[in-house]
Amino acid sequence: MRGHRGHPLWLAYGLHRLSGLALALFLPAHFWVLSMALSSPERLDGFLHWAEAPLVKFAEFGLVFLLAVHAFGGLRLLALELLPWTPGQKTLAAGAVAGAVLVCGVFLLNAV
Amino acid sequence: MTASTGMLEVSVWRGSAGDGQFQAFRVPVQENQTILDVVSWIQQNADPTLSYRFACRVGMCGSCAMMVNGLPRWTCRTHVQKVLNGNRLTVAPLRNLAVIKDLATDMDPFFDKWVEAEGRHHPTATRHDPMPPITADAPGRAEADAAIECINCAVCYAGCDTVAGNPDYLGPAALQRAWTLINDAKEADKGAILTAVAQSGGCFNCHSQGSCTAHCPNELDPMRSVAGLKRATVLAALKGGS
Amino acid sequence: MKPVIERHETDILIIGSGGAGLFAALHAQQTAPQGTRITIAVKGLLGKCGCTRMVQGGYNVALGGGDTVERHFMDTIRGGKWLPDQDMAWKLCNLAVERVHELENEIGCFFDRNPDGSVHQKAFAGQTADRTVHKGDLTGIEIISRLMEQVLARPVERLQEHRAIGLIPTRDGSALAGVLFIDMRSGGFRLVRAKAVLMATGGGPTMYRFHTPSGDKSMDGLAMALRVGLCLRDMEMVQFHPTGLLAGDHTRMTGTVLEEGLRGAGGHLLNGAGHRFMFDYDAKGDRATRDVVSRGIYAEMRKSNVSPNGGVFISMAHLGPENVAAKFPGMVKRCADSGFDLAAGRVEVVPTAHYMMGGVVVDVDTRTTLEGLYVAGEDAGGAHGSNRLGGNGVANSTVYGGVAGEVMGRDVASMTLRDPDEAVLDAELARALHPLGQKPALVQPLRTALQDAMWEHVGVMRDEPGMTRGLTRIADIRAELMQTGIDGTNLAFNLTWHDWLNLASLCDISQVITQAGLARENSRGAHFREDFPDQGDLPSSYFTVARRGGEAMAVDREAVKFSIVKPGETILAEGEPETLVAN
Amino acid sequence: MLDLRLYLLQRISALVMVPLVLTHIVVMICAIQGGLTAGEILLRTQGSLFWLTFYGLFVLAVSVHAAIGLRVIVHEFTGLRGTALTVLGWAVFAGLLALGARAVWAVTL
Ligand SMILES: Cc1cc2nc3c(=O)[nH]c(=O)nc-3n(C[C@H](O)[C@H](O)[C@H](O)COP(=O)(O)OP(=O)(O)OC[C@H]3O[C@@H](n4cnc5c(N)ncnc54)[C@H](O)[C@@H]3O)c2cc1C
Ligand code: HEM
Ligand code: SF4
Ligand code: F3S
Ligand code: FES
Repeated sequence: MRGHRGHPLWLAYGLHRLSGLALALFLPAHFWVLSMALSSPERLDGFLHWAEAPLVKFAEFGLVFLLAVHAFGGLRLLALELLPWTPGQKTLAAGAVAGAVLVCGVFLLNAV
Repeated sequence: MTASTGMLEVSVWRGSAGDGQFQAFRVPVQENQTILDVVSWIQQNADPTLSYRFACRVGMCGSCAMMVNGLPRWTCRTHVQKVLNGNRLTVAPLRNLAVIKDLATDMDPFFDKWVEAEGRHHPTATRHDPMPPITADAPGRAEADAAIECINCAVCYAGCDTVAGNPDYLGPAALQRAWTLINDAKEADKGAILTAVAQSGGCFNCHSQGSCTAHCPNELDPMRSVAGLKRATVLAALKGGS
Repeated sequence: MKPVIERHETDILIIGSGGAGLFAALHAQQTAPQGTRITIAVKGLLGKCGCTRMVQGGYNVALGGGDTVERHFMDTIRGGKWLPDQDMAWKLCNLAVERVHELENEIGCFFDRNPDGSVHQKAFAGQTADRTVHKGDLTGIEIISRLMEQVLARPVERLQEHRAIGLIPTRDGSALAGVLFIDMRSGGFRLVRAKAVLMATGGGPTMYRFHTPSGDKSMDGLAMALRVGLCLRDMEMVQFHPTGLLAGDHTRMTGTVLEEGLRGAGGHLLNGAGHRFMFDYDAKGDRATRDVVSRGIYAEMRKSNVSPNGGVFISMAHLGPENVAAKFPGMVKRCADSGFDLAAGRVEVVPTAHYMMGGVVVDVDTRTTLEGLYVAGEDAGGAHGSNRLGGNGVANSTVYGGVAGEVMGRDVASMTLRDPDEAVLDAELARALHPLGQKPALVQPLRTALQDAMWEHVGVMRDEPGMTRGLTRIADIRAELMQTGIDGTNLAFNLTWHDWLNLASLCDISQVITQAGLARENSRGAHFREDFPDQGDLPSSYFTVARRGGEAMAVDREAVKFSIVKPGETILAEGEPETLVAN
Repeated sequence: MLDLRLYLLQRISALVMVPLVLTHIVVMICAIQGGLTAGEILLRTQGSLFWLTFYGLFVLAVSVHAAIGLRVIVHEFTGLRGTALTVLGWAVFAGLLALGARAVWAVTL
């Protein structure tokens, strides 16, 4: 029974939730890696070199993508909730996606 | 001109609270046939034990909503041709409400939440006072008018995944009613309403999924109303200094 | 084996949650002593069934600007062709003023306003002032939703999906002891004893092939009243609305109202050949009153000048489809949902049974001759006489529902719970269980047969041979119903059982309507006898009173008391204009 | 299961993060030009009060924000409520804060 979800606003919500969840799950890992700078900088370097590997690169891109998607989606929500409401919700949703894609695009171009 | 041009394959959910399954029926196609007509045909001709609910049959009472091909809809005003999937139809009880039997659900929680949201007028005047002069362009009037066509059919309530996940959530319809009152110049106790909708099951739980607005058969916009409540409650709290 | 009857007690019991039932609950709460238990039992969900919710046009009330209670009263009496109970009509018009203020100020309704902020009023046919207060064309939704939420928020006990099946008197028959219900959700029986009971089940002439009222209405109240020995008046007076949607006999949409405003705005009625036939019957053409237009359409139908489904067309397109869509958005959308283009095309219409003027004989305080039983709303007869003005229906149910609440609230202090006559209880139980002992068969064909019989013989136009044949057909249908069983394996939410019970009530009342129709040998308002086409002598006007004695039913005539104004006279001040409505 | 307080905290933390996230993304886009090394990172961040405040605030905001976010998701998916839910929220907050603080400590000191 997916039916009632098949519209842009729900998809925007779903994306926001998934990206938020994924970010929250990734965050401890990210922190852990960074704190290696303290205990063993070499290992951190080792990790960062793996960043050259295509798989890790993909993951990295994914993270920035998630962050961008979530941030723009969040901005969309905040605008909707806090500013006096205009009916152009779908435009906002589309704008948020466009913004996220833009950022990711730039990141991707730089990364490769 | 009741020419039937074939048969519909209709899958109807049967059972009572908790357990049940779909049962297949074949229903003759008719011109001008609504989903309610299909369900009624089954009960009147094929299986007299089928249970469902309706009253007005013209979209005014909000008793007849069901899940039709997976979407929450008023069935008395949904033309079969509009939703037909090939020649198949699936009809199930409204989502997010407990089933009494077959297609009839227990709507009490929906109305209990209406009450919990303080969804009723708190008077400023009595029957012995004149009716207040209020013009159409008075502040808030348009906003207050917007929800008046709500027939409390719970279609929005059935479409909302937040309701599904969070049984305490008051839901779009009750909150929309509260928002109407907040904008009503005649309302005496806006404070009580704001308090009611700011409680733990209140407006802050809404994730702006927008399914309420997408499915409301009267083209109302509960999502916008809930957003309005979020602003109003935050503002009131900031002013109240809490 | 006798099924278990759950026994339940309360102080004030209200049956029905339309305008009458809900107002009664609120007012009873305001006047009853502290701690009085109030219970509402209703066939559907509270506030979501019945016809008050379906009110479109609005609510009649004289709010000044030249209009007066006197003028509203005179319109009501003239519209009812001098048959109304004048004291009831007066109280209706007078109290409507306070009631509409209560709706707006205390209940929280918001009625449409003029540009200057004052309440907007319009005129239905038959009114001499702009009097009808409304909320767009969804007035009933606003009134009932607001009333419903007020009642839900108060400590009023709810028995939803409880169908009343019998009024149970005391052993000596002088007072009401309680009401027997089926708890529709479980299929079990429940006897609710109460000191005071309001019956507000709202009539509803759904025994006609085409009808407007909601599906839960099937004359249960009047049938129960008849069985307990109460008198029903004006039962021949069934109002037909001229423009019900005609979409085929397989859809529940058929019979539902297309707003009167469509004709008012200049819509044309066309017969099968596309001819504007109404001018053949009346100088006012399409804008003539409800009864005249209904008869015009019916006459065309008899001549077979009909549309594909056997009615006539309403056409709005000449007014400009965009204009029509802007002015009647609700109607246009409703038609579009069922596949018709009201704005640019033609829509098939047919006269449709709309309102029951007749009902239980009550006094102006809603009391009946049975102590402890009160009746208000469409179930009560008298206020409208032979014809109800558009806008007086919801005024009547809210005014008298409120009155009933107040009166019960006061009376209940000196009343006690009474013991039911167990014999009547057993009889009512047996009546409801009767179909379970018969061989199951389809109920719907019998309902259709009754609707056809009533439409053909006791409908828009009547005569003696027709009605006599009608009586025979009704009796045959009832006999067949008694042989028709239903599958009683599971009585929970068993709609077919309730279809059977609905039809039983409809058969009873159809017979009353027909006998009352035979008893009135003239034509007044909604009642048109082809064999007695004139209205008869006004000063010796009579109303019909039906009563059941044993198995037989008798209809008598009783003289109308002109307690306030005599035919040909007026209570308007001298020099008051005939009408205030600009034409 | 959001009341006014949690709702506000989540929104405020989100607003705080907006400039932080954007800056962070821009910095990362620049930084990955030509590969990333620990040395590079540390060169930029170590001993910088600015980056200490920047990432310190970021960690605080994200801990609050994500803890509330997870709390909502867990409630809606598992129906967990009451004390258990509160404990979970605080645990997530404390865990993230601790891990985050260690990371900030590591790169800025
Ligand atoms: C389509 C339509 C449009 C109308 N438009 C107007 C208008 O514009 N202006 C106007 O003045 N009037 C209008 N009327 C008439 C008006 O709606 C009614 O006269 C009035 O609302 C009746 O109110 P009531 O409370 O008596 O009955 P209802 O509102 O019909 O309520 C009856 C209640 O009794 C319950 N009930 C029935 N049987 C049982 C039982 N056996 N046991 C328990 N409960 C039972 C029903 O479920 C319902 O809750 C319209 C009617 C219709 C059908
Ligand atoms: C600019 C940065 C961010 C903004 C504007 C933002 C905004 C928001 C908003 C408004 C919500 C509420 C959503 C709702 O109630 O439906 C939310 C939820 C959430 N956020 Fe963020 N956020 C940001 C960064 C982050 C980060 C970095 C994380 C990583 C941990 C995160 C994790 C979450 C989670 C887990 C949720 C819950 C999701 C849900 O309830 O659907 N957010 N965010
Ligand atoms: S808002 Fe719309 S969908 Fe929700 S109850 Fe009201 S009419 Fe139904
Ligand atoms: S679908 Fe539910 S989440 Fe909010 S916007 Fe509507 S109430
Ligand atoms: S039956 Fe009343 S809304 Fe469908």
